[in-house]
Amino acid sequence: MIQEFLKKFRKKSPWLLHYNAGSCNGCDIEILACLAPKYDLERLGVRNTGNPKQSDIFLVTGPVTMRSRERLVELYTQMPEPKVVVACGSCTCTGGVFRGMYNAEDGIDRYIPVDVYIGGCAPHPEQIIDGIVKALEILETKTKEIEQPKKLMGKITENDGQTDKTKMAGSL
Amino acid sequence: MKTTKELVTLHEIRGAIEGFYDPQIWHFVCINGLFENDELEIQWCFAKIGVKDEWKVFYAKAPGDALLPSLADIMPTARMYEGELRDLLDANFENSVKGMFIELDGLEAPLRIKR
Amino acid sequence: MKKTIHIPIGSQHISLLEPVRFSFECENETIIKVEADVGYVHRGVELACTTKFKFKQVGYVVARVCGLCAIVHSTCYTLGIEELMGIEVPKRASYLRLIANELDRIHSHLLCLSHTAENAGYEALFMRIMKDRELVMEVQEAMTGNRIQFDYVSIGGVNKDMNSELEGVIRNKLGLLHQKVAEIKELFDNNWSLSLKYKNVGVITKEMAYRSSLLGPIARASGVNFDVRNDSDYLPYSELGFKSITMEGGDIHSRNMVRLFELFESIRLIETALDGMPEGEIAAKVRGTPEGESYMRVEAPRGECFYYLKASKGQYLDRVRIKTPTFGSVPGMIEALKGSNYADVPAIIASFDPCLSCTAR
Amino acid sequence: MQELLLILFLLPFFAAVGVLSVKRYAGIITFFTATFLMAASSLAYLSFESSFTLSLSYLSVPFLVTDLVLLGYFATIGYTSRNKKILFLSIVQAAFLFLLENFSSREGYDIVVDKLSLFMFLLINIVGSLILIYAVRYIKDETSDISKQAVFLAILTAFLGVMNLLVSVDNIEWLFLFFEMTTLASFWLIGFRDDAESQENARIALWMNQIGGVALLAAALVAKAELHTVYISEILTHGGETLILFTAFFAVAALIKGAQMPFSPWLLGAMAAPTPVSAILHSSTMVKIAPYFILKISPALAGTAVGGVIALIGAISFLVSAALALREENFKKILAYSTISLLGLMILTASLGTPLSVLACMLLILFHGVSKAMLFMCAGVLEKKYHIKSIESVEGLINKAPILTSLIILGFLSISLPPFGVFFAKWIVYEGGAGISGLIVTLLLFFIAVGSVALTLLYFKTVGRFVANDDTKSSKEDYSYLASPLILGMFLLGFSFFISPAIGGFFKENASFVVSSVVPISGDFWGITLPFGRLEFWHIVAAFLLLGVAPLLAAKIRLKGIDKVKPYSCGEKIETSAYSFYFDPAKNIEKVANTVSAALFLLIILLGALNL
Amino acid sequence: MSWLLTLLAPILGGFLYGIERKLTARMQSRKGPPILQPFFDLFKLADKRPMVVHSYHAFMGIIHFVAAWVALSVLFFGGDLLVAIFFHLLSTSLLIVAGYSVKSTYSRLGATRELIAIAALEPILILTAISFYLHTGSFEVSKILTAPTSIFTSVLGFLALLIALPGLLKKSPFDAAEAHQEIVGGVEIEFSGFFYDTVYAAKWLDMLFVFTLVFLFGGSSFVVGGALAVFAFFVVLLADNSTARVRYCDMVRLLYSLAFVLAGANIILGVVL
Amino acid sequence: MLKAAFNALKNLFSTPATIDYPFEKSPKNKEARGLILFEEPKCIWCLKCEDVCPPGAIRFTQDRESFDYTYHYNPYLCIYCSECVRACPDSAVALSQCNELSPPTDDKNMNDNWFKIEKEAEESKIAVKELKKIKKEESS
Ligand code: SF4
Ligand code: SF4
Ligand code: SF4
Ligand code: SF4
Ligand code: SF4
Ligand code: SF4
Ligand code: SF4
Ligand code: SF4
Repeated sequence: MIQEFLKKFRKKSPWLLHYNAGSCNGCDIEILACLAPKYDLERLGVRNTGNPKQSDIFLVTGPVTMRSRERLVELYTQMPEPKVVVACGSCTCTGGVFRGMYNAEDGIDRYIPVDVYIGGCAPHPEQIIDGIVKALEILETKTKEIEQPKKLMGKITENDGQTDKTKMAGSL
Repeated sequence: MKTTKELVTLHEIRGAIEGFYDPQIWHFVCINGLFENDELEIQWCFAKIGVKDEWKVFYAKAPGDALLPSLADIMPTARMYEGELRDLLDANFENSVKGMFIELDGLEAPLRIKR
Repeated sequence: MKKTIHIPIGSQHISLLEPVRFSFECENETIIKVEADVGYVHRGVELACTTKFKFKQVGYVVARVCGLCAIVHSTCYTLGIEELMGIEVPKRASYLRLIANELDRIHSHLLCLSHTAENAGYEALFMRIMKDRELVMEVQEAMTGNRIQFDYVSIGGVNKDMNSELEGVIRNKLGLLHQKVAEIKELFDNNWSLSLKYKNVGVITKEMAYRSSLLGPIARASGVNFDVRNDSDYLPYSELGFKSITMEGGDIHSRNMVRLFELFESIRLIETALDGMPEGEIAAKVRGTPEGESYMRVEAPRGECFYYLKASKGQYLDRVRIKTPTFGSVPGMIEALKGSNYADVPAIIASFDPCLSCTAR
Repeated sequence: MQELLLILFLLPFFAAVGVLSVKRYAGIITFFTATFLMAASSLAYLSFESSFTLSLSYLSVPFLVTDLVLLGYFATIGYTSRNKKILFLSIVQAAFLFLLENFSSREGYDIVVDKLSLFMFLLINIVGSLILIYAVRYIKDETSDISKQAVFLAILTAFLGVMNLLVSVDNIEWLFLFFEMTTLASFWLIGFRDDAESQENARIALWMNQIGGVALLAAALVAKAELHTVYISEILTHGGETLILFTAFFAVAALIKGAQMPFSPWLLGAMAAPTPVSAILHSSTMVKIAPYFILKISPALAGTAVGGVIALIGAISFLVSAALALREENFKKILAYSTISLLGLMILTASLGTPLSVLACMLLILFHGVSKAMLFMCAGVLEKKYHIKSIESVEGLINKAPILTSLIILGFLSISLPPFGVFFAKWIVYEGGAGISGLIVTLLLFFIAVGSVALTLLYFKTVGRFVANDDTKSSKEDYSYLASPLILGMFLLGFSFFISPAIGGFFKENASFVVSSVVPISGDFWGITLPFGRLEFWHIVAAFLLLGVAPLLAAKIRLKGIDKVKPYSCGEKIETSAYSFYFDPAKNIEKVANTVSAALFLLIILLGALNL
Repeated sequence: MSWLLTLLAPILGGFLYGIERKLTARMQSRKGPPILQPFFDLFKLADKRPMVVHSYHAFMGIIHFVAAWVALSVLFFGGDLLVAIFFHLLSTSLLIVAGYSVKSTYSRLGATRELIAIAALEPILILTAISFYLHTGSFEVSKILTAPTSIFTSVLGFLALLIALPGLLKKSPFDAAEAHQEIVGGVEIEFSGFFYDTVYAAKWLDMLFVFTLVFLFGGSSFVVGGALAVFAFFVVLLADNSTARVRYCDMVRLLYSLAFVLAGANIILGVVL
Repeated sequence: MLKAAFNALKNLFSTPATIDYPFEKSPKNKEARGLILFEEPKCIWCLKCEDVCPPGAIRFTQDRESFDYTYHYNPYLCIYCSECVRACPDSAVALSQCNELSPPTDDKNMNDNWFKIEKEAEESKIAVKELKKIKKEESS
């Protein structure tokens, strides 16, 4: 009973987590534009929280570069269910123009299950809003079962040596 | 467009650029690298500030595994390009480490690949 | 043995739109050590441009190096190729390219300003600038068919022509924008809380700017008069009487001011270009294949964008080397962050207007 | 009653001799002495009917001899360590003593045990004895030399006797002797570890306290010269000319013992001593001489300029030491600063001299003593069991030692927030202070308001380090040390629950005695009523549940069936670390505060001489 | 009445928060979320899969909420103002303890900043309480509410509170403790689902608490009190929409040099006059 | 600062700039570069569009018996650069671009299917070539 009651509100208060997994940041700008006065996503209850633990919609852009893989999966697993993943932009859906490049991985659905794909190279803010509205419908049907990321396709080493490779820029 | 290209050897390069480079007059654009015929060509590109299209390019040729001098002490930004070329072209600059762009388990020296 | 606080920012962080990772060692909140990792967005564009795509396609691919100044990349690449192929671009096309480039600068600068405001905790100003930015986005959409990623430039010319109706729209909206930018400038100038956040924060001195080969608005805010639009004739800037803008402060405030004044300059450039728009073709015929080497520079919103092209008469190029503005300013950014307060970090980072997607390619 | 007092006065000394002669049973003897003392003091309080007085004039000469021996000893120390200050001050004191003998005096009661003494007995003997018991265990880990252990325990035990006598004597010459004996104890114990640093610190403590001795002698001199009496109660009831100068000197002695700025270095240096010493001497008992002295003279101080200046000195110390502590990372140093700070508050409240502020002062004396003793004992456990001295290293301790950590947290909460005694003291001061109009009181209120938050900042910053949970698996906690701190912790919790009847009964009674009028406060089980405000019982219960019970519960409860996740780290799989903040208030604030306070010290004497 | 107000406090607070979000949006010329949005958020969060960093942290969040409620109820039941302020302090310190207890830099930075904010704000609150006493003769809310309005005699005190309000409500320019762009919400960051609910709702209660304090300036005249509260509400919103976030050190400096001095002057005036 | 506050007040009492998008449609942009439309009857199967498309969003598979081409288009791969439209010979004009933007989809197999089509496009053409060669040899 209470469950049913609470379920109704999922749709009304979707909080966003945005992650750029290697996009050209065109899509990211359009997401910003969606939050801005003209499209004002907040009227749908959307808040850009920047915190996976308090988010419902995982809005990803970019084709997933080799270095973004772990971060993508890590953020995904830190989000509590029910959650939906929205792939925003052509390169996020399928790799777009980066399809087949050696350091890009042809779309985020290689790593995590995607619920909504938004096409367009730089999708129009209206397309993004449409995608989020569609995601909300899917959100309502989700359960609280833990959703696992897909099997990792690329090799991920335990310690990806983040420390030493960044030193070079840092020690400048 | 005035592009002056000057061939230097690996030993001369430091002296040549030290003598030439005045950051107030020349803008250090970047270090460029090519891999052709199993040989590395490294270009240090400069453009004059306030003058239309005047370029100065020092270039040196070296075997693929040569140790290349680092000029990061003269031009701090060179460090970035050296790191980048180390990753993409496997150009072995002094003091540069791998991993700036490409994961250690990723593709080695992609720019040496010929289509 | 007092210990430091280790603060990570990124790769995912609300104040960053793009994945980049900084890691700060702080005493209280004063930064004593900075490390940066800029390689998250590396996709391998340079290789793909010589192996996967033919030279005619590359223009669209390099545009996806970055969404913010996509047009700059395609312009720079196209100019390089045209030099290699010896194509004479019609004057009208040059003018149209200039307009597109300047529109792009306007939207990019506005975005940077709004982002700097948001990262300084001034949400209302962010909203306000984003609202006004929609004006230029609409112009871009009307002119090129897309809000971002114009795909407007093609080898030999441009893809879409301009008509009088469109011209009216542009003049109208830019006139409105001019007025709004003037208001915004006043806000940046006179707000007490913003001056606390911006003045004398993240300072880059003139010497530092020269030494670190800084470029674009950052260098100009430190008093270095370096602007590719001055130093090259890639587009008819000198015909339109372009004047570059410099400031002396070197802090966040000066950078914002440089950007704001450049907005006025860009609006003026576009209006003059519209006034003196030559008639004629918008594209030249393209024949043959490129050969040789070219060094080409274009002033992107963030500074100099450089392309080196090498070709030997094939459908595929031999080498495409992209040097992007942000890549060159990372060392300067690290210098500016050192010794500053962590509370200022997001604003400092935003004031550099970093674009990691082109940095890593 | 007499028998009980006899126990309180003499047992510690006999026990000390016993400990020294039968070193093997030192621990057991100390333990039993401690239990006896606790029982005796409680019984003494309960069986109190009227003031107990005793004249022991025949002891005057032996006491004088002891005085001289003591001063001779100090002088030798000064001579051998080439410390001119110590030497000089010893000579000055001796000179004053001789001067003192030149004046005749009337006969009277040398020992007067009144309500205030009994109140202090409770603190000294209960808290002190618990520390003694703790010390028995502690000293075994400190040194393996049995005779050194015995000496340590003997000094501590004897010290309790000295303290008991000190709060009972009415003869100021004798008071001087006991005052100097506490100084001696301090000197010995700070130097106990025998390294260069502790020796140096011990000497600093010595000469600073000697200045206090000089001031006390000066007070005696004034009294004897003008009023021909050495009995404090007589001096205070006398009124008239010399009284103010006497109180001025007396207060200076108190302020120095209470380590008020600029004399705070001696207490900070005292942290070189073994922890039980810090607990017993430098937080809970010995330094309480300061507010005790001021309380004694507070009726005379109320409304005088001297009283105002003393309060100001207290206020400056309260604020500045709390602020200075923010830059420290050494746990004991933090505690020391906070002690100085709260002593400042006690002196402030005592010297205001209004009924409510005196009550607040007594609340502070008791609860601060209990809380600080507990905290210091915990610091000792940290040092000995976990080898932790800095608050930077305590991360994850809450897993390894939940009880210990809870006690430490409780300790800090109990000196800042409701429903604990210190909070009530502050509340009463605010409400009481607001009731008195007067610019100086208003100024003091500002100091209190800012100083309290500085302390809160300090405490929560420190607590923050202790709750830091790094999710390490815990092993069984070692309880061997924890008996005494646990008892004190229980006491704190228990007492806070019954605080309102306690304030309405126990504290009101004692404070009324001190100010010799009825304190306008009433407290019963349903709340505390002040003239301008009221605290309901349910507030106390709520605070008790929220602060006393819930955090402990939280430390124990494990939510079942809920997934655990790692903290957010920007999507990276990196270890981050965040240590504490350190605020270095403007560099010269310490200097300025020291100078200002020193000037105020001189002002006290000056005003005293001018009789204002 | 007191019971009713106390029981309804979270609902009232939620409404207040909803209105505030709507007005903020409108001030930024956006349409903004519906007024009931805070409740939607609340229910949505309750429906998430629960997860915690560790139990202690989650539990402290809940206690923080309870403490905030208790602080509010002390006010509503006409209790002692100082006691209410101390309960407010208590509830915040519980959150701070929670913030420190997780091994997360942002959370700990947030906790520290929150502490510093308290250090700047608490004295002002206490001085405000004292000024209430000076002008009404009691610390008890029930008595203050029957005394004549004190706004005219303690304008300076009201101004001081007004300056401190953004800090209490974590609004620009004094929102360093929560700074989304810097520390992603600070102490709130590690809470999720139902446990975040408690922290989220505690914010509403805080808001109600603060505006009730403002209301007290009206004394027996509820109209004046209400008007003052509405005025303060708007001032805070306008400040939020026209300033950037200042550094925490600047915040402390500003609060001490402006609000504290004003509050102090108010009291000195009260004593002298 | 006061100006900003004043502006905020002004905004409060003027209509917001927001367009209530999914509930009320905004005017269509004529110029928008939207979905690529394909008119099969007009196509002369020159495959120029496939060749020129940067990401490969247009793919033709060939039937291994009838050798007929089938057109495949993936709007979630397309970057809307309209190169294909420009490449389509003037004699055919089988491709055009409309201003309808692609709608979101929740087809979980979209990407996987496209991988299959890509593979099939390559393999079928090679297979057809082989078949044709064999046929040629047979006929000659
Ligand atoms: S879909 Fe296009 S615009 Fe979006 S990130 Fe990818 S390349 Fe950039
Ligand atoms: S639409 Fe695509 S290219 Fe444009 S900004 Fe968005 S992601 Fe980038
Ligand atoms: S800094 Fe500017 S370009 Fe970079 S992500 Fe932010 S808004 Fe985009
Ligand atoms: S700097 Fe590079 S990535 Fe950034 S907007 Fe310009 S071209 Fe694009
Ligand atoms: S709008 Fe406010 S709450 Fe949201 S991210 Fe920005 S600063 Fe944080
Ligand atoms: S500038 Fe301010 S925030 Fe930074 S260290 Fe100094 S006091 Fe702290
Ligand atoms: S518009 Fe561009 S990407 Fe899309 S199908 Fe045509 S050529 Fe390919
Ligand atoms: S270019 Fe035109 S005619 Fe040729 S295959 Fe493509 S759609 Fe058909």
